[in-house]
Amino acid sequence: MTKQPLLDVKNLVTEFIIPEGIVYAVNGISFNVNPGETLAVVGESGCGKSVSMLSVMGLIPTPPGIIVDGEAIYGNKNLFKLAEEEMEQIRGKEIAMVFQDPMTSLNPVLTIGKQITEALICHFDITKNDARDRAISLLDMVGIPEARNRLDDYPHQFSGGMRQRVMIAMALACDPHLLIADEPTTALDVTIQAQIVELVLQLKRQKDMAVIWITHDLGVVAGIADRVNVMYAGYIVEEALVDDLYEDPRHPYTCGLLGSLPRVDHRRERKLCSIPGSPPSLLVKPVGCPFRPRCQYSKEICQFETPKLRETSRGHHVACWIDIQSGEQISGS
Amino acid sequence: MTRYILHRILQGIPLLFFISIILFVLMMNMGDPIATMGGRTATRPADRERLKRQLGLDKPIVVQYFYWLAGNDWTKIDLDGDGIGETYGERKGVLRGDFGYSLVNRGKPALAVIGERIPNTLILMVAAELVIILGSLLVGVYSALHQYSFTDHFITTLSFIGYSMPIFFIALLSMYIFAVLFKRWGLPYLPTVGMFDPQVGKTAGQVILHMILPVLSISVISLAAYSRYIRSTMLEVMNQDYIRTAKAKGLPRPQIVYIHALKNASLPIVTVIGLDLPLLLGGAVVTERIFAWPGMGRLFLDHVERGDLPVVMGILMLISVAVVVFQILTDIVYAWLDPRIRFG
Amino acid sequence: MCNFKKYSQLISVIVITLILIPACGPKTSASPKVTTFIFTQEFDTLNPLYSNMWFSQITLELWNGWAWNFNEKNEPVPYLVKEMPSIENGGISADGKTITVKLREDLKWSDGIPLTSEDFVFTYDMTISPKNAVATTYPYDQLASLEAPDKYTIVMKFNEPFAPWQATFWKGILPSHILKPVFENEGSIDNAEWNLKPTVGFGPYIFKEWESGSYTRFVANPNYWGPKPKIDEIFIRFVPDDASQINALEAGDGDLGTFIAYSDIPKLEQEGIKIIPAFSGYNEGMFFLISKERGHPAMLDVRVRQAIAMGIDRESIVKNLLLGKTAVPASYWDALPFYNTPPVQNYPYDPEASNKLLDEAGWVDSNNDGVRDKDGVELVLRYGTTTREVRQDTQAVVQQDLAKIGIKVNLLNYDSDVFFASYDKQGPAATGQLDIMQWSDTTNFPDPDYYYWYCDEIPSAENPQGANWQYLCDEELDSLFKLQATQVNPEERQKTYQKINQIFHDNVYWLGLWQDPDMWALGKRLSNYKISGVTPFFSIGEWEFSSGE
Amino acid sequence: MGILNIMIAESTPNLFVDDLETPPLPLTTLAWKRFKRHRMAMLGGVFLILLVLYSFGGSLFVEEKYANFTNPPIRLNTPSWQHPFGTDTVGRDVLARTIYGGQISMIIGILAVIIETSLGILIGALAGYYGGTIDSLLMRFTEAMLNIPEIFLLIVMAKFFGNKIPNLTLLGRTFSGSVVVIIVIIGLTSWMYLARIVRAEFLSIKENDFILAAKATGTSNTEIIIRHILPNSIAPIIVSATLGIANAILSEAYISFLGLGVQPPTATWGNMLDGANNYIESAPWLWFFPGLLILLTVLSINFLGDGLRDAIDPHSRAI
Repeated sequence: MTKQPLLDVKNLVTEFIIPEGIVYAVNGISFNVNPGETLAVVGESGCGKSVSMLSVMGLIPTPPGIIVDGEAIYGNKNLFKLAEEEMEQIRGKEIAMVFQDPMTSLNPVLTIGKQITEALICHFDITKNDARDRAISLLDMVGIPEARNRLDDYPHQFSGGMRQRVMIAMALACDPHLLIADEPTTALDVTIQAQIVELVLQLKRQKDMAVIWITHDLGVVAGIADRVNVMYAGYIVEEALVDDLYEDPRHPYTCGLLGSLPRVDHRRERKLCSIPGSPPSLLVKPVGCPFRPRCQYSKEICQFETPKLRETSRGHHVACWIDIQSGEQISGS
Repeated sequence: MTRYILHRILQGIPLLFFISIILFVLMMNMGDPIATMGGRTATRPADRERLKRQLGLDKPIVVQYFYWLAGNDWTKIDLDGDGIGETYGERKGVLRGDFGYSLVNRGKPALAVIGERIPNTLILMVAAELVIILGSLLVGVYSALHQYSFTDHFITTLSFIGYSMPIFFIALLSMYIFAVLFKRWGLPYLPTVGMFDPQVGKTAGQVILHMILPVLSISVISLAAYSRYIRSTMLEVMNQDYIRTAKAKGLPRPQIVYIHALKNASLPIVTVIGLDLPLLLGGAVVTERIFAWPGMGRLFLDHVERGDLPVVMGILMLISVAVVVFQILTDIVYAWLDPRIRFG
Repeated sequence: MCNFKKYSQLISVIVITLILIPACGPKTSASPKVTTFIFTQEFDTLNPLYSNMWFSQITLELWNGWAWNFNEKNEPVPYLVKEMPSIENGGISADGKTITVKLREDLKWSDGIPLTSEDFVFTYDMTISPKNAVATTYPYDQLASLEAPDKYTIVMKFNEPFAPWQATFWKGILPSHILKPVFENEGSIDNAEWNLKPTVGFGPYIFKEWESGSYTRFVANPNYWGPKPKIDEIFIRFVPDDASQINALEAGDGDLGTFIAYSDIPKLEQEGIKIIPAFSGYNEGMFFLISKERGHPAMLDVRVRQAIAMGIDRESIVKNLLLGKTAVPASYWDALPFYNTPPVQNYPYDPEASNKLLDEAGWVDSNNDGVRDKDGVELVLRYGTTTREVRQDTQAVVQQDLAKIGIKVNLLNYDSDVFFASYDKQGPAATGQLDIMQWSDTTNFPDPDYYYWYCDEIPSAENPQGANWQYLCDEELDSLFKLQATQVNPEERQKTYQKINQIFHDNVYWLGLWQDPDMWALGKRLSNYKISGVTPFFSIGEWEFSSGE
Repeated sequence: MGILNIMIAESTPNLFVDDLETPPLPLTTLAWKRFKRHRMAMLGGVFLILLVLYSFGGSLFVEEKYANFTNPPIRLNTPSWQHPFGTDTVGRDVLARTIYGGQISMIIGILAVIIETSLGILIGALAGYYGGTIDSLLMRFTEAMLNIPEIFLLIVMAKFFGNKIPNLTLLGRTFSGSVVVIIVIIGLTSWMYLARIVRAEFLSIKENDFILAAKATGTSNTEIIIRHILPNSIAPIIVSATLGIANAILSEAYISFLGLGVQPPTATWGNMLDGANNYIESAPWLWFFPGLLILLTVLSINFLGDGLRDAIDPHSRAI
């Protein structure tokens, strides 16, 4: 992999300062995504996967949120150092985002035509009519029937799946190089979910863009991702190519996630993992391994030292003091 | 929509009817309009008796209400005191647009008495409303966008004070500062009473100059209240997912704030302002009194003091109608702003 | 780039337009000699028949007028008439029942139509017609008949001699050529346009316009039959309160103001503004409820009333609250010295004497609660008046004074339409709910006639409009008042009033607080003015701007 | 749901639980904690205590007689050592009058709110609980009353009830009957918003299972209303009543300022301002001190009410 990654995030730390104290949402994660690649970020609700992406996009509400540390290199720019105006040029145009809930993510009082064209008008020197034409072809592309007639409709006149298609059309309007899809299917019916996944995959191939797909659904990941990051409590705990992860999960948490995933096609016998307890409060800066309280393998070291990502095989990294195959603490670091 | 509006209007009619009964009962027990007709001397007994009869004030309240509502031109009334009606009455009743003749400005229809003052009050109200809406949008949006900043805290505190200010205190204080003290300090000072300087005449400049302090006094409270409301509404809207979407599209901040956010925030704001608008007239009573503004509020005070039922009832009913009309207008504007209702 | 800027420009254009729209109003231009009068109340109507309002009545002198005026000494001067009718010149018949009035022959309305006896008869007809809800039918209802033998003569016939005729008749004349058609068409002149826009008059000025809540304008009458007025235009500006009036006078925005509060006088005089007190017979005073059925038993005892008279430091009230600008009246007729001859003496402030009188009357503080009592009844009186500031202030001072002599008073204040409401409207004074009632009143000034004390004016269910709110029936007083009303001969009347005055004084039926002359303020610009207490603007045509202005 | 809330709720699942689900009863330690966080509310509370001390504690130092003691020769004196707030038009001490005026103003505020709250609860509860014709009749009436700006209603009512009540002697002090009138009319003209709030609360609570259960066991309507529903809707009522005191004090001031309120010599902050516009220039102390005290009181109560709302009724929002 000598190619320069499209986006390279290093040591991102994001915190929220609220009256009750500080929420340690993202605690120094690093990841990258290469051009044309699909990266999946997996984790439970509240593990910091959305926050880390919003940090990259500069969409963390400030206050109370602050990006404490880290850099996000896109091209040759550090996104965290850019002025707001420069960032506006990147958002939507270079990096686009699709959000979880199409019901609330579209502005209810503006027509979808307006919502699609305004990004075009903003980023390109384009007339209103051209923008409309492009919006129509975009809607066509995402599979909205009679696109021309629906341009002046309002979001509430669309079904949930259709709205997510509109969101995708909007995100793709400016031909971004990177699409961040933040659980785009979670709020949808199961049958619609598959259609949306298929649509994104198809568009990705067409446009040759990179995709970061955030989800808590490992089932989706298998079908679309090249690589997977597993997050827990603001940390990346495991990072691997998709097949490696499924074949050989190395983190007890990943193991638990996979264990709770019904996989009828899987032949191999596997030790059943389960995750007792609930995620920790992010108000307390964890000492030691964040997963320790719920971990059946935990050893003394887990209590005091936070494990760093270590490579177990090529491209496969895990942050754990234990080798779950043997149940033994790894030696050295 | 038309059907909806018609429905609302039909709903308003019994409401107005209801209000008129409440008010009429209250009004009937107020004072004796004839007591002060004598001017500086008490009205003579014989005249009191005759006037009561001629003005129909000797009738039972039900009859008086009925005459007020439906007129008395279909029945013979007794003018000479012999107990037998000989001439037809002249009143047409409110239902036919006749609010009766003023008991103070004798010979003048109550509506004409009120009508003369309405423009003066409206000019004050429109100006105040402009100041309130523009000002509170400016302040509210600003402090919402700069939440928790020093300016935001400052504005919040200030708006609390403004909201708690009695109108007369603002009025007296501003008169003292901008008229008395400024004059004392040799600065250009503002006029405090009336609508214009009679020596100069009723020019636009004069009226505007005389309007400054009254408009200020009327505006402060609503300005403070609405900025707070707009601030919290804007904050809520700015936290909505679609604002995040708009940001993610790379739209510049002004476009996000003024098109995406404000259009949504304007829905609750329009409701609150629309429903409050006619109630602002309440503030006019005190303000017009202090600043000697020849508007409807002062008219109300002057005529309530002398028990001028037709005029007082007229003013109150006009306000009630205004409230009902504004409720309907608010609904229409709301529907116009919110496509979910328009098409739903 | 983005189209946002376009929007903001559009919005600002709209806003600016909205702000500018109301700015385009009509302009009025000032003409040469314009004087501004400041009135604290707006006219109710300008038709003299429909208003008893003082401001409306005095303005009548500008554009309409009385048959005869009263000068600054309150003496009658002929205006529309050739001479004042008298027994000597035969204008009044020997039995006093017929009065013949001779009109001037050069009178005309401002539209050129001659003003004749026909207008007088029409005025009379309109007043007594039951179809017109006029403010008062008095004194025309006293007439047995009114005849006009020719265009310039009217003959008034009475059943009984009517002494107060001079002060009561012909206060304003209606133009029959304007209003007769109205009356014939509409059956009434109640709602005639002329009432509010009397563009036809006969005074030195004519009505021009009336902007409700702001001003009324009068301009010189080109058809005036008398000498041409010196000032071109009179602008009457309505302000709602004393403070605005004082401001306007001080700033020179107003040349004339009236009802100046005593406390404002020094400030105005400093500015070179002339203050003229015009005696109109008004006295601020206390009326007492003297009734077995409704009142406090103590008030029936003359000694208690005398104690009250000597227990209130009235001189101090006048000196401090009214800045010594007026005096304490000894008699109700102080402003009419002719009818107060020889003058009665005022009660002094003497709390010692008060205490003695109260002790004598048996009102002593037997239970040591600071308030006198007798037979288990505490000497607690209800003392009511209107909500006028100076009255409320007086009440507070009086309350304190009376507390010192062991009389407790509860203070009550009412809006004037409530305070003066009649018996059937549950007026607090009319229904005998107040032991002490304070207000300012006068007689048929400059006539001493007065009807509040007639026994048959005591209000009751049968007589709900009665005016004797004292509920006092003093037979002797009753007959004396009835007698004076028929005494056309002033000397005889004077003797009657001597007796009336003495009864009032000895019994303390009424206690004067202060003489209440109308205080006029006249700015430096005006000169050659005279002000009467009855018809203040009787010489308005002669008023002039000071030289240099 | 706002992004912030989602994110914080997401990232700290057990952090805001107590905020998301309001406790059924207020004044728990939690409410107090939230209230304490509200600095302005604390400040308002402290100020209010000071103002109450000023008005009620002040009477330990100054006698009522002194507040009503007229001394015409020193009328309209400027503030001095003897009379720190100056003297009024009959030479009464303005400082002493603000003390006794404050008492009356506050008493009016509190008593009027008691009437207002009782009426509001009664009408709102009846309408909300019984529904149907009673509801629509009562709500039409409420709407009709709401349709007329309060100040107009106050003026008309002040005239209607004016001086129909004689002076009262209570605890050795004489109160002008107009005090009672003012209390009654403010109560009568301000219950409408509360009635609507209570009605809405009742409408939602009466559908709850425990109410149905209570009904099924034959509990009487009155008992259900008083025992079961009312305690559950107490939070908005408390907030509304607190803010209502500020409004009542303001209403008294307005109506007295217009000369239709409490009649002298009983002082209130409002009637001390009556006629003040004649003294804007010549005697500003006449209107400045009572005006300032009204402002401070209303401001403190508003701050307090705002904090209270955040503490015990966080779902509602200020208008």
